[in-house]
Amino acid sequence: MNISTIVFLLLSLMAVGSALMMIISKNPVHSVLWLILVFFAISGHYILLNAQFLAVVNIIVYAGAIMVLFLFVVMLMNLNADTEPIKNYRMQLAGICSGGTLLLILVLLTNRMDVEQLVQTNVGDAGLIKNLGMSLFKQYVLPFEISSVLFLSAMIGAVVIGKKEETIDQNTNS
Amino acid sequence: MGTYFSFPDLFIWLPILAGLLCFIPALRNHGKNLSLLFSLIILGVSIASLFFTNDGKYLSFNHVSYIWLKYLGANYYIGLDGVGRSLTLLTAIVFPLIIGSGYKKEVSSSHSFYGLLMLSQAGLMGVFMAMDALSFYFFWELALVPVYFLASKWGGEKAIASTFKFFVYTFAGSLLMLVGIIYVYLHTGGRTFEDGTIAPHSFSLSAFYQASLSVVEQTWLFIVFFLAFAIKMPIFPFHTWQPDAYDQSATPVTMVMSAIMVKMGLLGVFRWLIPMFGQADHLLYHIATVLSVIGIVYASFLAMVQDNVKKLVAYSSIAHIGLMSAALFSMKKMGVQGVFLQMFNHGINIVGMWIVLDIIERKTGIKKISELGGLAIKAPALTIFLVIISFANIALPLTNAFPGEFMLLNGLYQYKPWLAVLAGLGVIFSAVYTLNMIQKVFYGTVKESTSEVSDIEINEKIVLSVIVLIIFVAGVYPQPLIDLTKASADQLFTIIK
Amino acid sequence: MNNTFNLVWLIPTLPLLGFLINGLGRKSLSKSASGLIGSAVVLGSFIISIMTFIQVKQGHTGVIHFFDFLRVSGLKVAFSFQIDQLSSLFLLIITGVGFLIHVYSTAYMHDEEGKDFAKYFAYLNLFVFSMLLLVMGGNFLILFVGWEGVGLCSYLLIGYWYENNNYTDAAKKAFVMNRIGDLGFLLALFWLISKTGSMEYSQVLNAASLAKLTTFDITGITLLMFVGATGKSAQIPLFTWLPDAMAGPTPVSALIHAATMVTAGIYLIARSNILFSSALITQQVITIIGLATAFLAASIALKQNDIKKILAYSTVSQLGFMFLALGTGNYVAAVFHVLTHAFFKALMFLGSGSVIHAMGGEQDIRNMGGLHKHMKVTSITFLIGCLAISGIPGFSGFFSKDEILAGAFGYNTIIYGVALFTALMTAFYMFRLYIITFTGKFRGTHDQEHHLHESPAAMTIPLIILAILSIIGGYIGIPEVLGGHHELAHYLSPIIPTAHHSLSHQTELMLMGLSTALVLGAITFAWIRFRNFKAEQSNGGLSSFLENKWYVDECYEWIIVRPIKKASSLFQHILENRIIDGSVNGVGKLVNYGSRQLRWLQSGQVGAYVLLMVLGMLLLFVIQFFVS
Amino acid sequence: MNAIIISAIWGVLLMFSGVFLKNKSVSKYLALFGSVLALVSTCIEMKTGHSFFNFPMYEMIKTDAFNLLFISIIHGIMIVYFLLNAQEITKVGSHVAEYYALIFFILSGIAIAATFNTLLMLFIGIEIISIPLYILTGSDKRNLKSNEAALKYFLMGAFSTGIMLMGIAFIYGGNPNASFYIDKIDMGHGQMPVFIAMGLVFMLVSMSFKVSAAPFHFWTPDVYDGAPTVFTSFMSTVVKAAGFFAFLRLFEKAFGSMQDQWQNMIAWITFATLLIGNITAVFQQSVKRMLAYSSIAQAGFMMLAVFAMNGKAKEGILLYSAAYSLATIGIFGVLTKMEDYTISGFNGLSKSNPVVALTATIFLLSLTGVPLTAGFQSKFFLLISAVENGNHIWLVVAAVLFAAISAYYYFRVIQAMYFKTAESDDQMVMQPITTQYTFILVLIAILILIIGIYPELIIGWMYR
Amino acid sequence: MDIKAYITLSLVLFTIGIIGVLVRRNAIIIFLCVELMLNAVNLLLVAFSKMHALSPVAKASANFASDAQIFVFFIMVVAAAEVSVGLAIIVMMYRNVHTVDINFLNRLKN
Repeated sequence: MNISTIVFLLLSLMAVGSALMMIISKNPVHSVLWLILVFFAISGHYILLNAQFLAVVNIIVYAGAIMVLFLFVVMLMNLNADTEPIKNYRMQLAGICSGGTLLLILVLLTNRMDVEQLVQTNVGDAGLIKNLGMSLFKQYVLPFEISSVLFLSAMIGAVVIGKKEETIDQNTNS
Repeated sequence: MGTYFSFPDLFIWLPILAGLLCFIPALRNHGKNLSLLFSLIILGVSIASLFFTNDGKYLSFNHVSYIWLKYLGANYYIGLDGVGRSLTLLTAIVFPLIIGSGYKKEVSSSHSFYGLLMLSQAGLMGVFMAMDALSFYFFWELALVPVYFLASKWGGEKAIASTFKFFVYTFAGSLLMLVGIIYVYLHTGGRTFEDGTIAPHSFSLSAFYQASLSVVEQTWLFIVFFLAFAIKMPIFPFHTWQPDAYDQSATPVTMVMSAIMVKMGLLGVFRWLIPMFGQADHLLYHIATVLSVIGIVYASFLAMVQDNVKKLVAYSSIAHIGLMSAALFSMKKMGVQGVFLQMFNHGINIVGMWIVLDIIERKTGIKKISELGGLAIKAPALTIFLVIISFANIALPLTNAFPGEFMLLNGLYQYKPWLAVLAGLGVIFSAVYTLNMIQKVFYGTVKESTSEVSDIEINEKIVLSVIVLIIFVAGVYPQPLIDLTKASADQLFTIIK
Repeated sequence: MNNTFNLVWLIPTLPLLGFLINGLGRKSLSKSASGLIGSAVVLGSFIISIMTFIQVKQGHTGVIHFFDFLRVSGLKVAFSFQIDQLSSLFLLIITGVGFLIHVYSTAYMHDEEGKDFAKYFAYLNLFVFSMLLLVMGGNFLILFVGWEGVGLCSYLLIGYWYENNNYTDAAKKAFVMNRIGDLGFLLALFWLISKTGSMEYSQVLNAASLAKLTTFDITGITLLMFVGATGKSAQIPLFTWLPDAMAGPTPVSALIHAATMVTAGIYLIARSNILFSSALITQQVITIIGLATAFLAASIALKQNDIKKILAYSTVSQLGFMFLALGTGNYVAAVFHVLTHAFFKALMFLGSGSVIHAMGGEQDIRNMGGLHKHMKVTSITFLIGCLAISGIPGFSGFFSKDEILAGAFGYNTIIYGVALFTALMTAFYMFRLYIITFTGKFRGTHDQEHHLHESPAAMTIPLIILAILSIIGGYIGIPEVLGGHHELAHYLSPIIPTAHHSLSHQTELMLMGLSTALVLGAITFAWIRFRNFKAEQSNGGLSSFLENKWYVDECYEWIIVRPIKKASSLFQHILENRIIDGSVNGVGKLVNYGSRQLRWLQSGQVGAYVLLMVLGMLLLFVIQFFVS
Repeated sequence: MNAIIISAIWGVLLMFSGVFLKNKSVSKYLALFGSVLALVSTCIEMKTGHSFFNFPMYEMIKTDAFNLLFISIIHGIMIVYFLLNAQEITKVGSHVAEYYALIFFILSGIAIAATFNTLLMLFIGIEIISIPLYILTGSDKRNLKSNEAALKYFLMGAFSTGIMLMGIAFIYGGNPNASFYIDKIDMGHGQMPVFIAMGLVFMLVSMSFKVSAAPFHFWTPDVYDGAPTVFTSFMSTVVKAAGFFAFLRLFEKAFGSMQDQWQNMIAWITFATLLIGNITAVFQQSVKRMLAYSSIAQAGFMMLAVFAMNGKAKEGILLYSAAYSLATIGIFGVLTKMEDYTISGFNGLSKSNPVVALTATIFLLSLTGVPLTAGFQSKFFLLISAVENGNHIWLVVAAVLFAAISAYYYFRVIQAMYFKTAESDDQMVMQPITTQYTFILVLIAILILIIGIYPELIIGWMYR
Repeated sequence: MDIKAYITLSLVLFTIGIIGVLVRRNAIIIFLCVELMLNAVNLLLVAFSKMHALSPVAKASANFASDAQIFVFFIMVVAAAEVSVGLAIIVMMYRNVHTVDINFLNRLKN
């Protein structure tokens, strides 16, 4: 029971707990905030695994940019707590049951792998920016370039979808 | 000369050409004449082909083979053997009769009607001549499609439904057969083409005959192929599409179906099924035979209670086909040769039957036996033709059907006497319902339904006379037809040895 | 083939020619022309038949081969004629009697309009053609061709007046019943082929081929052949068509249903006697059936009032006698009786025809009477016929019938007794017919009475000829007892080995005396009974039972026809529509139903979709990891 | 490689064309030219064996005759697609150039998905295909159905992306080579490591989702129904074909030699897809929705290729892509011009537009798989491959029986066109169409027939 | 640390994400849950990379274990793009129907 184990447990607790809070909290704004908490926890894990670059990126990109974007949208729609007036219990029950079964099965399967495989924590240079940068711009240059196409299309998409259009007509069948 | 043209080519391309010509807008109004002209030319060709039957000398006239899908091992291979000749002859004879009998009748958008008719002829010819499994399957389906459109568009009020039933039923059967073909194909040996390409397997008929299949595999494949052919023929209990389809379709289409299309099934059985699966469990052959015989009796029973004259003929046709398939599956040489003979004669007779019924329906607008009567007074010539044709239909001696039926029953007897007895019951019943029909429709006093019926037109007279002529000639001297198909029978029995 | 027979092909061809001319030219030909043609062709073949007969008598026989009808996988069937004693004899009967009847018909059918008249003669010629084919054929298949051909012609001629539904019904009945018999015949042929591999008489009907056959085979084949014969020759159980067949014109009845076609069965069995004599069981069956038929028909004939019906039943009865003879191995007697019966029964039918002609279509004898004074020739010839059939010594019937009876006696006394009794009944009902019809006073309507007249010469001359024949016809077969030496038997001996004569001459003479005496008794009884006949209603159960022909038709209706009809409609409605077609359509319905149900999976709710996806994923995990 | 870069560049080009050129028709011709260029360059690459652009890519993608042939087929189809649908695309909304740009981005994504050699490239490729598709689906913004379809598609798509990533993670974890290269995953024969097996299931789920195989097909009918018809015809043909190609490539290269351990799942998925697709299509009244279900049914047939995974399967998937895409684009091309999208809306089409009716009949026959049409050949090849594979023959029998059922709903349209008559003569069955539109339809029909008669025109290239 | 711990953790997070997708009807929340799933995957990938870093093949190349982390990086990239598009779509929807409740997406069914 060394220190890293304790840290791991704490972070895991935090991640799972806030994840749960995210899906059960009524107010979307709260959900977003809880999710950000989850991200912090995960970043903590990254640091524990000595993947500093990802930890940083996770905070900046995810918790920073993306989640803020979410918050903006939620605010802009000023969705408040009672956006889901009627609850469908059967649906929720079914969801929870099937999700639980899935988790059960997956964990069972994971334990089928009998050999003990350890994870390198605190040490190791795999996650250092230097190495990542090296391989990103040498080996992974093609996907790096290609992902620009992805962003372009996303951008166009945002334009095409986002620009306000005039009147809606309910019934055209194309 | 054979390098420039060959009979199989002509049999395929002339009808297609005619069919396409009919669709040319400039020629729209001449569809009838065009198709009649071409069908007569084709008849001439097929008669000519009878003089070049010696494959040893005229191989290039009678067999055409092009490389088609060389990586798959499929050739476009059509050829004429004995049975092929007799069936192409039948097709070539029947189509002019069909077109001629309806010559005076006006058809809506006739160009497409006759165009499709000729296209269907091409498909049928192909089925009878195909010597390569893939070509066979192609033509098998291509014969079906035009007939589907013909039957649905120019049919009775329930035509669309009944024809679609017919289509889906046969389509399912043939798709099953396709699986069977593929299975056999994957068990054939390799094949080297003229240009040196080597295909892993081969679709050629001979390769299919030599496919290495275990007894169990053969048994399963037998079932698959049998289903396809049984639906096409049709054999009891796969026959239920037929009466409605015959009843609902326009008579020319019905003629094509009943005179020629049903022969596709029989041909499939003896050119593909039996030679390939000779080692299949013989219980299957027995079951097939028994089913056919049951079909004879069953259909005769049903024919006796039909009030719709077209359905009556449909059921009687089921009975006849049943007899043929029974003789085929019982695999006695006499019976098989009888089948070859009878396939031709049945085609002629049933066409005659339909022509007469069509005339009646046209003149009175009635298909119900109970509402007709006394036609003999109004239309004596028609009556005489019908009486001759229907007696040919019940195989009276000196008509064409007799030698065939004699051989069929004889073959069946050699297989199992009690089956011959059952089939014989069918013979008796056929007399009963045929005579019933004659009596109710033609004899008796004139009813108001038939009061202003006139006798038949000249074109119908010609057509029917031709049929009657064939009936008697083939009845008194059937030997040429038998000799024509003898080789095929011998070949069949050498293969399954 | 020796060139003495180079005209034989004309024998059947001429009638065929007549058929074609009359058939095709029926619109254009005048009545007299078609009648002339019709009769002339038959006369022609009659003449050639006589020539042939003479040659055969000189001992020339042979098989004339034209072409191979079928040549397929081991079986070779020639289209050939066999000219020998038996066939030439039948040729004479058919063409001779046929010719007379043609001539008779020209007058009898005179009221028909032109094209029907021509049609009639066309049919008649066609019949003669097929009958000739039947007897001349060199093998069983050609025989079968003719066999079915005559069936067709009888169908056409019975239904000649096709507007009357009962007539066409009768025609249908005749054809179908024949067909049933034919099936038996066909099966016999198949059996024969499968064992001997041939159908030629020359190859099948000899000791060599017999050796190939086991007793079982022979019994089976002969029995099946006999089934065919019962159909054609109107024996139990297939006899009921013959009385109905009287719907046809009277000359047709005379030709087809008395003289020629119905004897085809006898011809068949006589032709293949070598088979039958070695099948004891079959012979017994034939004996019983023949006797039963004879008795049954005779008993029915006692109470009939339709003149033609009576004759019809008597025909059935006489045919029964012939089969009795065949059964007792007495083939010559059978053939002999065929010959004589052809004469006197044709005579009587034609006579009845002229009566009906005179009575303007009236057929019920209760409305006749005293016709003798109006139509002498008919009456006298008819009387001769009656005498002949009842077997009065000196008339043809006597010799043949006596021979049969003698044979029966030699075979079994009881059978003889029954046969004798039947013979008495025959005499009784024939004279009942004669007395009621020709003696006494007229019972018909008034205009019928003064319309009465003797028939024209074209009808009377055949009557006279036939009358003469039915007197002298018997003298070709005088038994040794009466000092003759059975010409016929000798003539036929190459085909039919002469029956062994077990009886001593005394017994034979005694039998003759007995039968003659009894017959005379029967006749006198009839005279007393019907001398002054009144049309009285039937009395008592038995007579009504007989009037209704033992209810045989009704039985068939109930046992065979009804069940078949029931079964057919049952098949149609239950099996066909519900089960087979139902299951086919059921698939379609199932697809439609399934489609309607599966649509609800597509609920439109993203949540539901994702849930189903997750469930699917679970399922896949289970399949992959937990299903071995 | 050529195709990837050219279509990416062309996407950018078109994007700017929308900004600078106001004439909408220009972008159409640009697009046409672009796909022609891509096609030609790909063919050249196929011939010469190396592309114009060569910079170190560390085998992130790998090209061979097979996938280059596939890409050129795709671009060939795109030419036809642009020819037929340019006019319709302009009708969808105001951002015509952007639509074209997105289509070209998708094409470059397709090229990536067809040539990927690492799971990373697969992931990126699929995302490049998916994200623009979400947009195209929602591009008809005035139409609520379109919006709804877009949102549904997006949510479920994102979900399936998560699944796929989980699969990739597990595969990576279970892979002793610790590599994303698909050819380094295949262990050869022997028991699969459990992580790889779990990852395989996840991948199977997500790929099945992309190719709309049951039970992961639920988005398909709604999205195809809601999206603008032109884009439906695009995503139901080319995109789906690409999905299958990626599916086949992944499972062949990564798990091919362990096929016997996961074939059961494929068999069941195939069966379920055939069942649901065919059966549900029977009852549809709207032709568009019927075609959506029929595309599921066709997917079921294409699954046979993944099931069999042998030489004939490759040829089959090529033929199927060509045949199915051509026929579907054609029938959608007819559909876009119809006044009424229900089946009864086709009544009497043979009277008013005989030629169009004829072509539509050929398309439908091809979809049914009647001989002489390309549809038959493709089904035929896939059946051969499935039978050759040898396992689960029952699946093949089921497949052909369902093919027979498919005749049921395709022929309803044919019956409507030929054997039924419009309610009233004055009522328009079809919008007026230009002659060249008809001409292009005829062209497609002829193409279908040619492929149907001589399929080695296409697959012959694999033997060069 | 044992890898199983990490696997379990990320699986738990992943499943929570799935359950969220199943039980919530607010489109934005569902989207958040998807993001959670992605992050679970990221965590797992990093864990695996560190696991492989211990494996013998790791000696083969220097930046060996970084593959997975680069992959994570790309996942983030893609996620960002996805978010921009997704939010745009949601906003468009909201403009038209003034709700983000997916149960109102039921024009397309059957």
